[in-house]
This record gives sequence, structure tokens and C-alpha cells, in this order.
Amino acid sequence: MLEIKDLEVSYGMIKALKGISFRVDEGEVIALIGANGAGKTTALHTITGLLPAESGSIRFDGVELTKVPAHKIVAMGMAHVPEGRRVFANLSVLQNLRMGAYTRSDRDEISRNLEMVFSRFPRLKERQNQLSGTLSGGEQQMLAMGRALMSSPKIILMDEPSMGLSPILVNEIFDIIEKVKADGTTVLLVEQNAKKALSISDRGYVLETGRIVLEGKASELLNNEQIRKAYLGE
Amino acid sequence: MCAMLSVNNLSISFGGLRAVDDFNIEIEKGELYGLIGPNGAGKTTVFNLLTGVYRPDEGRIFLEDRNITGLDTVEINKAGIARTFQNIRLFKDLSVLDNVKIGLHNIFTYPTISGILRLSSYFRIEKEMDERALELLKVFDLEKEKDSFAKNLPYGKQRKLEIARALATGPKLLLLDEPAAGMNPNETGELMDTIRFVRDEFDMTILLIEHDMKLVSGICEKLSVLNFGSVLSRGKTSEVLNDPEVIAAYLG
Amino acid sequence: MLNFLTYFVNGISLGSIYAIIALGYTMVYGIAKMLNFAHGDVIMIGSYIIYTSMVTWGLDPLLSIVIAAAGCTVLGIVTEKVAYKPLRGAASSLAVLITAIGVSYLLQNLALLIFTANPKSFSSVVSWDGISLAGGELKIQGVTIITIITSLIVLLALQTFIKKTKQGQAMVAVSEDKGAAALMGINVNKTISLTFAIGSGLAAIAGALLCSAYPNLTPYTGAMPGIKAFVAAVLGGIGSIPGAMIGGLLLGIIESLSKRYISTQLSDAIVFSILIIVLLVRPTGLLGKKVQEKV
Amino acid sequence: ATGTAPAAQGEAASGSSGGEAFKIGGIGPTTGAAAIYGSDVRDAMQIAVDEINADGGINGYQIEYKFEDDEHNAEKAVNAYNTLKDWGMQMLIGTVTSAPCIAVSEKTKEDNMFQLTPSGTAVNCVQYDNAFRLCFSDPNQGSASADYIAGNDSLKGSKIAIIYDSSIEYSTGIHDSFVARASELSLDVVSDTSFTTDSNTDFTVQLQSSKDAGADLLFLPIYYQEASLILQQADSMGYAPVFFGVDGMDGILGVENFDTSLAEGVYLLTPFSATAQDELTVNFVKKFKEMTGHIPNQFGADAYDAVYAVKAVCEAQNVAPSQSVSDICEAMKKGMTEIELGNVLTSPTSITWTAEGEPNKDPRAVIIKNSEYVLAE
Amino acid sequence: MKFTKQTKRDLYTCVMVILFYVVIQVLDKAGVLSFHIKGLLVPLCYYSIAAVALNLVVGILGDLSLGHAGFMCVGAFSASLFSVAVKESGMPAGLRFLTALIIGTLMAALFGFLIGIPVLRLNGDYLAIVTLAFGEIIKNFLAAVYLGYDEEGLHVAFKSFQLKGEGKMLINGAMGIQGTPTDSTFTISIVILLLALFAIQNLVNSRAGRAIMAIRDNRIAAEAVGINITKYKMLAFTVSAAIAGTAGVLFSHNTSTLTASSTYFGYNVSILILVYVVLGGIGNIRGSIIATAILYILPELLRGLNSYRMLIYSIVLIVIMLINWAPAAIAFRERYGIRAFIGRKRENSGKEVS
Ligand SMILES: Nc1ncnc2c1ncn2[C@@H]1O[C@H](COP(=O)(O)OP(=O)(O)OP(=O)(O)O)[C@@H](O)[C@H]1O
Ligand SMILES: Nc1ncnc2c1ncn2[C@@H]1O[C@H](COP(=O)(O)OP(=O)(O)OP(=O)(O)O)[C@@H](O)[C@H]1O
Ligand SMILES: [Mg+2]
Ligand SMILES: [Mg+2]
Repeated sequence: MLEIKDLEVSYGMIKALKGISFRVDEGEVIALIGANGAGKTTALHTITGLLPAESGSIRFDGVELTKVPAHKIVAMGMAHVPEGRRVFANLSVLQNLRMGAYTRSDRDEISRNLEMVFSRFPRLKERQNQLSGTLSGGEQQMLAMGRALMSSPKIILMDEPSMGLSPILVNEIFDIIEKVKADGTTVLLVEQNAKKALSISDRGYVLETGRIVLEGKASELLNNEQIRKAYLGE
Repeated sequence: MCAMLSVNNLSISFGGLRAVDDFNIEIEKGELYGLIGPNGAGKTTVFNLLTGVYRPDEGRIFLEDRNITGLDTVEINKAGIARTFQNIRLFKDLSVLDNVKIGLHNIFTYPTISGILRLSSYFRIEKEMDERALELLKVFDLEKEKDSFAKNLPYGKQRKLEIARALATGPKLLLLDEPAAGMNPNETGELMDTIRFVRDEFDMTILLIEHDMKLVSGICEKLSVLNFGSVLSRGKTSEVLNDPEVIAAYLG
Repeated sequence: MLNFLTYFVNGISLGSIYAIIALGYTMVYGIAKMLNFAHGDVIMIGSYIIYTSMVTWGLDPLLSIVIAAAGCTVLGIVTEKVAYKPLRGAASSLAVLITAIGVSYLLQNLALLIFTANPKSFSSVVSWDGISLAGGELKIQGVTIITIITSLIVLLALQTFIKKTKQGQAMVAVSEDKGAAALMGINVNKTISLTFAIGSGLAAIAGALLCSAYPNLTPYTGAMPGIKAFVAAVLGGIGSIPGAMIGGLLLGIIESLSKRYISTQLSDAIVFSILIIVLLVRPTGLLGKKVQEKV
Repeated sequence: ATGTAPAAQGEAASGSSGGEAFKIGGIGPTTGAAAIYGSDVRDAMQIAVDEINADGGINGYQIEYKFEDDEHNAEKAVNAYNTLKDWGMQMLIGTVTSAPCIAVSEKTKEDNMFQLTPSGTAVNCVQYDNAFRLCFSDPNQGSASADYIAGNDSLKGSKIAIIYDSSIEYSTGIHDSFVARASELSLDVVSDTSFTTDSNTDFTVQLQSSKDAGADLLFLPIYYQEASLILQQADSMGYAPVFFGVDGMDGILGVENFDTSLAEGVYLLTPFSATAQDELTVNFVKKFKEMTGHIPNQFGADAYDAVYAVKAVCEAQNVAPSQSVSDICEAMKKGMTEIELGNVLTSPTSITWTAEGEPNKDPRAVIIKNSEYVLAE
Repeated sequence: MKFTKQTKRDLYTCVMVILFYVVIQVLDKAGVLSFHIKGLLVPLCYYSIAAVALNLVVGILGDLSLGHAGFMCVGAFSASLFSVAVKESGMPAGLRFLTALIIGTLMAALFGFLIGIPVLRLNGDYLAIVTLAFGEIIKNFLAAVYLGYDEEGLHVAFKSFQLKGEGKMLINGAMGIQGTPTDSTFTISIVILLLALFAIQNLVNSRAGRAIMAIRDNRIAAEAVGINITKYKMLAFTVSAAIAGTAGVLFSHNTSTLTASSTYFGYNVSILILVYVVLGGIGNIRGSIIATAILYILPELLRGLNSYRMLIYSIVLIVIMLINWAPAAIAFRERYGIRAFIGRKRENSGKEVS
């Protein structure tokens, strides 16, 4: 479904991705793990077109994405929960969610979707008229997830969705990811919480300073000695 | 002897929402104290109240025996409370060293005019500031990056720099808002060592907010759990973490 | 009392002109987050287009306005593409402010070359004389009434557009966070172009009314009203569309009354002093949202 | 429209360059809000220079002419002056507007360069002995206007209102001397309001104040751009006093598309009338219109006369381009006070100059009738 | 003594200015300087000074001011008033000018301080408009005031008046102040430029300067580490106003006529100075000077183009801005290792981390 080949990306002089390749198949949950500054966020940004690729290719359902602008990529069925949430601070929770359904026009579908999001995140329903800028960090994270789900995407890219969430919510988020998967949506998951991430993933890739250094079945990675040392803190 | 921090009946509302509701806490000198609770429970708001970002509707705050309720942020910092922020707030376009030196602003002083005219006190005190700042950077393993822009540091190092900067202001009480957010378990482990080191070496009292239970159970001696603005449970870490109510509301 | 009313009405006439300019200004200002110092000059260009088609080609006023609106829209889109868009994402938002000043100089000097510095007397696009009250003592001009009606229509249309349409909501999202907006599937460039298109189209309408009320057209006609509109927009609260309307009207009324009751010589100083006082009391303008940064 | 400048360097400064032609410079605003005045002066001078050159020049020497923009800015005017000096300018006809003119006169004084301003009206424009002007001075116009009103049977009993531009020298200068003279003559000034260049579109308050005060004569010592707006706004208010302007009002009939019927009955003291039927005026207006597309006002006429004044004095004093700047200036200074310049656009009679640099010429009061200037009385 | 990188950079800036001075002097002695160029030197200096001053507010403090021409106006008028008043008293020219400089600077500082009070409460564009408003008020006021003295003493009014006997009009409404002695020389201007550089660069690199930059980068964090926002904003604003005032003194003592018109002191002049600052690099003091030089001289170089002069100027301005600031252009430059045209970036003691 999503195939990345030899992707290179730079910020000015700094090369953040030095030729990475990986693929995500339909219906899979793929974990992308790596230390701070490894280039995970950069990879996601490039896939959704927020950053230009220097070289390499990104294919989504067979379509080359590197020259496609971000908004078209989203319309093709890719959603992105960005790092740092990036909710529209001066819009209400409800307006933010509606914004998530920007590319869709079927009103009934949208309101059904909204109900679905509200049932997954009751807190958002409670706060639907609050300006999102004043939500607590965790609440904003839920909003960002909910907003991405509003486009009912084929694939959803999540950048550290558990960051700053309480343990109960972290579990919940991972539950939701599993449910999202169960609904047939493909997930590309970037996480610091490698253990949890791998435990719900099918496969995983390990990124280190702009290169993929390891890949494999999630269960294998979980048992990999190197990984256990470097990312699971054991 | 009185507690380092004691807070009585602290409350604040935003519009209709009572974000902090009759909050009490008592922290002894040298303690490593954890403040946990669900998202939106009001933890950061407590920090904001303690540091004068918000003025409480009700309640009083004492630092040692000094009533600091209603003082402004600058005064509170001078009185001895320093903090870090949940969403990192560094001086992004300044060097790492300068970030720490700004923390030293009220510790090492010389008149502005001697800075402009480059009088001898300027050189002497700037040198002292540099030395002190470097010492602090060393604690956080940041001395190699001293000349980088703060914005170019990786996330984890930015968090550390924030702590270093807070320490530079010479506080008695250090407030850390989710210091381990966005760190992987290894980095979190290092951070725990650093926090312990800071407590021991600087003789610091620390109150921290954190969702990473490994960190909380690893270094906090006592905990308060906040839920809907008020304290759900408090006490020794191990006891609090086994409290069924806490498990239900927070740990899952 | 009648005396006061006369000056008050004069103030409203002046203010309605400021208001209609400020509406277009605030549009671009609120969405693209840029102080478009060239807005006044787009108004000037629009007025020249109307002048040319009405006086030189002898076309109908309404048709002339349509032509001017089309012309200004194109102008707005082109300047945005050439001079502002490349600076999107620049390290400082001041960069685009400076190119806007460059564009302002450019338009003025272009007009100077094409139309010369010789002033042109504009033919009013409004042929109605207006109404007389209190036995002819109090006269409200046709242009004033038309201007107020037009600005109210523009106000409502803009409000509805932004609140109720997808395109409008897209604009709000873009103004908050371009990257996140793109992730919602919003075409950021198109949305900003649209903003400039609308803002510039409104400039043409404002130009028609400005020059009908004050029929003297030179390459510098737009500069001062542009700044006054900026002041009005700030007074009303940046980005607030009703604020721009209220700010414009208030500015006109204050200007008129202070000229009458305090000093004609110092009226600018008085207007500006009042602006400062208002901002000291309400640091985000009359209707500006108080956005508190969450710590 | 201007001569080509040889790469000017130090030695040109001594003032005696080649000596083949007279190098006459002009300075005025050709960009910025005052561009209309400067461009007219530039073009009118060009016409005069071309005529003279076609006619064999001055004393057999051709004129080289160069005009520099000053954006109506004293600092830029000095820059323009220096540019012209580098070019080798021997005489300056300029600058067009007052404040820049005063600043430049400091420099011409230092260099002892002859300066004749066509339109710098402020007193200080000609404070030094090397500087002369062709137009009336501000106080001259202000008091002449008051005198005229006092001496005119139909106007003298009027209640007078004044609207002037308090942010420019020209307008305040005339205003101040008018007010002073009016009180000496015990004219009845009932309303005195002003505006600034930054708010020069809406005059309803000033007009309303004048109307409320019962004024039946409105004195407008301002430029015609604003005056045209005042006429329009007074008309739509239904206020119809007698309007009385000064030379800045000249040009009002030339505003493109202006409804000249509004200007019916406007009095103005002006040295020039573009609708005069004498051969000189007709010829000048025709050439000017061909060149620029619009009708000249007194700025252009003053500039045209200024070039001819220089020609006349040069011929009388037998000045040659090979002389130094300073020598030329001395000769011109002497010549200016001796000459009697006839056949000019801007005076019905001939013009003479005082040693102070002021012209002796009669202001003409004209009244606009059927969209033409007609001599009043 | 060991120089830090920053100190070296600051010194280079001063050396650049001194070198410029020396080169000009040599060329002048050699007689190759045209009058035109010589006439541009003093304005170049005072606009550079104004730009450097504004950069302290815009670049270092991070607030947008559109009213610096107002501070120049205050400096210019107060100093000229003094100079004109004592012109005939036999005070030595040097001492008179020095006093005028001090008066102009202090008066501008006072106004900067007064204006700083409301400035503190406002942010972003609201602040910009208030500074613009203040600048306009100052200009508007000075253009309307008449000040003169005669045997009966000092007279102030908003209408012209007649003086009795041996009186003298000091400020004559819109006609402003006439006859200011033209004391500004290139040498003095360069010395003042160097002093301004010295003061601002040293301020920036001191404890106070860091505090100011901290406020710019993150106000909330600055407060949290105990920095008194009010104090340091005031400091930056007042120092900046004072130096702009000095520029005003040089301005008014360069040409003999001084009027408070928009041409010299309107918001458009403030914006022009802002153009210098932004083009030279926000926060980059040296860049401000270089940009001022380029942009001030450009329209003068274009004089040969006559009517097209200002048109070309505006196009060049837009193009330089795009080259210097557009992300695409910057990326291009970085890739091919071309140095910035003037120096866009805030040049700080920082190196990029890879
Ligand atoms: N805007 C930028 N300008 C310059 N360098 C950048 C920028 N954004 C990221 N980088 C650099 O690119 C590299 C990869 O960053 P990226 O944000 O992709 O890492 P990450 O794996 O997502 O890390 P984290 O876990 O901290 O989110 C880092 O070295 C970072 O410093
Ligand atoms: N300035 C404000 N205006 C309105 N509501 C606010 C404001 N600040 C905080 N709140 C609300 O107060 C509640 C507590 O917020 P706070 O940021 O203290 O939560 P928290 O406990 O730190 O949560 P998290 O762990 O997610 O950061 C939230 O519901 C938030 O929406
Ligand atoms: Mg990341
Ligand atoms: Mg929090």
C-alpha cells in the first residue's frame, strides 16, 4: 500500500534522512521506532508532503507521491496525526473535528463519524465547545487523533500519539489503534514507547540517525537483544 | 521546622471549569515528590499557580515560611521556585550557554552601564557566569553543545537544557512538568539518574509531574494524585500506586 | 443638537469609507497574517480602472466596477504569487511586510507613469443625491448610504462565508497552522490566493466608493486611506470582521467630532491619541479576541 | 527629456567646463505626492529651452538642460543639487517647492551659484543675495488677497472663513499673512480652520463650521487638488459662498474630468491664465498640451518665464558659459536687478526684481466664468 | 585578552565602518569624489544610526516599531531649537553641537521612555500601530506649534502670532525651524555611528542584552527565570529611542531647514528604516548598516533613469527581499555555498548542529 524507496531529505545542509526504504501493506500496523532525532518525524512529514523529498520515491496505492502536494495526498486517503498535536488553537473542539472531514462532503457519513469519535473520546464530547488551545495536553492529543479519524482514512500516520498521556489513556490509545486496525485502516506508528508499539504492530523498523538499521516482525524485534537494550530500557 | 512548600486550599476556575479545586500539598526539604493524575486533572495548572502565572481564586502558598501567594512570576522565582514547562520553552535563537546564563541573571549581577562601557566588573562577572554555566551544562552532559542554538538540539537535550536553566536560577524548589515526555526508556533512565543527582548534589527539593510510571515509581518518594482538580490520594509512592481508586482513575 | 448631529453624520460618512476599506484589509490581515501595506494602492489601481472605463470608454458605472473588481482580483492574485508566496515560511514575518511595501511603491510608480501625476476628478458611481432630514438641515449623502449598505452586505457576506462555508473554514485553519491545514486536505496556496482575490476584489469596490465620496484621483490616493483602514482594523480588533466595520465607523466619527470640537489642526493627533487610549484599555482592540497563551 | 550627463568628476566642480554651452539645472519633485508640480516645471522648462536653442541659444551658446527629482524632500533636493553640480551646472532654476528650495539655497549660497526659483514661495527661499524668485512670495499673496478683498466693493463686507493646510509652509505662510493683514484692514474673519496633508480628503467639518459661522466668502490659500474637493463637498452640502483662492488654485480647470461648473464664480489671484488669448500664452499652452497631455498651470508658466528671464539677463550682461560659476552668479545678480522682463506668461506687465530677490509684478485677480479665467473688474 | 567569536564579529563591524571612513577620506583627498557622493555621506550615517537603533527594538527585543521617525523628530527638533536659540550667543560651534547632540538624545530617550509605558502592555501588531500613532502625534503636534520669544518672554501657541520688537520665531508651525547651523560633518557622523555601534553591541552582549533577547524568544520562560520584563523592555526601547534621537540631531544639523512633515518624520520614514533593518537581517547590526548603504544609495544611482527611477527601485527592493529571504532562495544558496547577499540570518554565537 505504501512503499518508500531510498528516501533522502535535508534541512538545508543537514541530511536528516540518508536513504531509507520501507513498506506498509494494507491492513498492517507498522511501528517505526528510533531515538530522539533519528528522523522519524521527518519521514512522516515527507510522506504526507509537508516536506519535499530530495530523492527517492514514495508510492501510495501505486501512485508516486513525491511531487504531489500535501492536501492531495490527504484526499487520497492518508491521515496524519502530527507530532505536537497541532490542533487549531482558536477553533473549538467541534470545529477542529469538522476540519478533519474537510475532504469529505457526505453530511450523514460525517455526523456518523463524529459520533464514532465522540464515543471513543467522551472527553471531547464534553468539551466540544471549548477552544482547543486551552485543552490540557492529553486532551489535545485526543483531539488530534479524533480529527485524523474524521477523514476516515485508508492509512493513518501517527507521530508519538502516546506522548504526554496518562497510563490509562496510553492503554486506551493503543486500544484505539487496534480498533482502527480492526476497522481495516492501515497504521504507520511512530513511538517512543517501543514496547507497546511493537506489541500491537505486525512489523517494525528501527531508524537510527537517518538510516534504517533493523527491520522485522514485531515479535522478533521485541525479542531482539539489541533492541531490548537500546529502546526497551531493559 | 516548616515544610519547604505548603499549599492550603488552592483553587482556580476558568469560566465555569474549576480546574484546581481545594488543592493541598506539603513537601519537606529534600523530598522528591511526584504529582500525577489523568490528563486535564489540573497538574500543570497547579504549577502555574505556584509560579504566579495564574493568580489563585482562593488558597495560600508558602515557601518555607514565606507567603508567596499572589506574587508575580519574577518575584516567585527570586523567592526560590524554578520550573520547566510541559511544552518546552527555551530561548530558541540563543545558544545553549546563553540559555543557562540567562538563568543566572539574578545570581550574578552587574550594572547595565558597566556592560555597555565594558568596565572591569563586566569581564569579571561574565567570566564567573561562564564558569558556572559550564558546570551546570556538564551535569546535564550538554557542554559539547554549548554553542549550538537551543532550537537545534534534539528533543531530549532540550528537556535537559530546560532543567539546567531552571537550576541556574538557584532555586530551593524545582518544578518539573513531564520531564520525560517524548523520551525513550533508555533516555528516561538517564534522566532519572540526573534528577537524583540534582537532588543530592544541589540539595534540591523537587516536585515533578509525570505520566511515565517507570520514572515515577523509580524516583519519587511521595506522590499526590490529582483528579478533577482535587487530590484523590496522597502518600508514599508504593501505597498510592496500589490505591484502587488511583488505579481506576489513572493507571488502568 | 442638530449641530452635533450634522457632525455626527459627517463622521459616519467618513467612517463608512474607512469601514469598507478596513473590511478588505482585515480579510487579508486576519487570514494571511500579513500587514498588506499595498492594499491602499490596490484601491488606487481599482479606482483608475473604474475611471478609465467610465470616463474614457464611457461604460456604465456598475459594469466599470465589475471590470475593476476583476482587474484587482487578478492583480491581487498575481502579486501574491510573485511577491508574497515565495516568502511563505520565511524566518520572519517582517520579510513579507517589506515586499508589500515594495509592491506599494511599485504600484504607485506604475500609476504615475501610466496615468501621470495630474489629478483626475472621479465621476461618482452613485447618482442618488441622498436624503434630507430636519427640513433640509441634515443631509445624508447618497454615497454615504450606499457605502454603509455595501459595507453591511460585505460584512454579512464575509461572515457567512467564513463561518458557514468550507472554503471559509479552510481560511481560518490556514491562518492558524498552514501545515496542519494541509494535513486536513486543504490546499493552502489556493486558499491564500482566494483570500487575496477576495480582499483585492473588495478593494475595487472600496475604491469606487472612496473616489465617489472624495472624487480626486492621483497615484497616491490609496496610501493614506490604506493606513487609516489599518488603524481602523486594529481599533476594531485584528482579524475581526465586525471589528473592522465598527473600527472604521468610530474612526470617522472621532475624526469628525474632534475636528469640530477640539481642533482641526490637531485632529490627526487626537484620533491617534484615542486609538492609543482604547488599546490601553483593551489591548486587543474593541472586538479582538483575547488569546491567552496556555502555559 | 534631459541632456546626457558626462561622467562628472572633481574638476567639473570648478565650474568652468568646456564652455560650449550653458548648463542649466532644474530641481523639483517628479515622483511622490507633489510630482504634479515638479513634472510641470520640468516639462515647461524643456519647452523654453528647446525654443531658445532652436532660436540660436543664448548669446550664441546652446543650453544644456538637466532636471533632477527631489521627491519634495529637502535632503533629496540637496542630493539632486550635488548631482547637478557634478554634471557641471552653472545656473539653477529651482527648486519647485519651498522647503527643499530653502535647503538648496544654503548650498547655492556656499557655492555662489545663481539660483532662480520658479515657484518657491516661502520668504526664506530667497534669503541670500544669489537667489531670486519668479513667483509671488507667500506673505505677498496673503496680504495682496486681503487688500484685494478690502478694495473690492462686492467682497469687502463679507464674513470670511478660511480653510488652509496647516501642515505645509505654502498654505500656512499665506494664511498667516492674510490673517495679519485682514485684522489691520478690519476684515471680518469668522471662521479659521485647517487640515493636514494626511487628512486632506474630507472637508465637511471645516465647511460646516464655516457655514455655521455664517461665512459668505471662503478664502482658500491651498492647492487646487484639495480645492477641487472642497468645491465638490460644499456643493453637495448646499453651501455656496464666494470662493477666493490664490495661485495654488490655478490649475483647477485643468483637473481631468472636473465638473468646471462648480468653479463658476471662483476668484483667484494668479499670475497666469491658461485661457488667456495672447499669442505667447496660446503658443505655450499648445506646446505644453502636446507634450504632456494636460493644460499647464502657473507652475509651468513660472518655469517657462524663469528660463526666459535667465536668457534675458545673460544677454544683457553678456554672460558666456566659459565663465566660472561664481562669475556668472555675480553677473546674474547684477543683471536681475537691472532687467525689465517683458512679454511674459505670468504678468500682464513686465517684471523687475528687487535686490532681495522678489519680483515686482502685479497679481491678477481673475474670476472663473464659463469655465474660463476672466480678469476680475 | 581572548576575544569571543561575538566580540570579533562586533569588532569587524567597527573596522568596516572605520575602513569605509578611511577610504572615503583618501578618495576625497585624491579629488575623485563627486559632490553627489560627498553629499550622501552624512545622510548615510544618520540613517545607518537610525537603522541600528531600530534593530535593537525589532531584532533584539523582537517588537515591531513603526514610530522611530517620531524619535528622530524629537531629537531633531529639540536639538535644532537649542542650536538656533544659541546660534548668536557666541557659543563655540563645537560645544554648541555637542550640547545639541546631548539634548536631542536625552529628549528622545525621554519620549522613548514615555512611549514605552503603553508599549509594555501590547503585543505584535497592536504594538506596531501604537508606535505608529505616537510617531504621527509627535509629528502632527510639532507641525502645529508656534514658539517664539520677544521682549515679553516666551510665547507658545497653535496659531501664528506677532512678536513684539526684537523677537525671534523659534518654531514656526508648519514652517518649522529655520536656520539650524549645518554642523553635521561626515567625521562627526562616523564617530557617532561608531559610538552607537559600541553602545548597542555591548548592550546586546551583556547581561541586559541577554535578558532582552530572552524576552524576545520566550516571554513566559523569561519571567519564569526571574527576568523583569518591564524593566528590560523599557531599557531596550529607551536606548533605541535615544539613539534614533541622535540620528535626528545629525539630520537636522545637516540641512538648515527643519519641518515636521511626513516627508521626513512620517510613518513612511519609519517604515523605510524598517526596510533597512529587515533587508540587512533582523538582529544583524552590521547588516543594517550595509543595507542602509545599499538602499539609500540605490535611488541616487538610478537618477539617470529619470521617470523610471522609483519604479526600478521598487522592483529591485522586491527582488532583493526575495533573494535574501525566500526559503527556496536560501536553500539554493546553502546548497551551492553562496553567501547571503547581505546577511539575512541573525548572526549569533551559534553553530548549527548536524
Ligand atoms: N526544521 C528543522 N531544521 C533543521 N533541522 C531539523 C529540523 N527539524 C528536524 N531537524 C533535524 O533533523 C533530524 C531528524 O529530526 P526528526 O524530528 O525527524 O527526529 P525524530 O526521530 O522525529 O525525533 P523525536 O523523537 O525527537 O521526535 C534531527 O537531527 C533534527 O535536529
Ligand atoms: N487558560 C485556560 N483557560 C481555560 N481552561 C483551561 C486553561 N488552562 C487550563 N484549562 C483547563 O484546565 C484543566 C486542567 O488543565 P491542565 O493543563 O492543568 O491539565 P494537566 O493536569 O496538566 O493535564 P496533562 O497531563 O494533559 O497536561 C483542563 O481541562 C484545561 O482544559
Ligand atoms: Mg519526532
Ligand atoms: Mg499538563
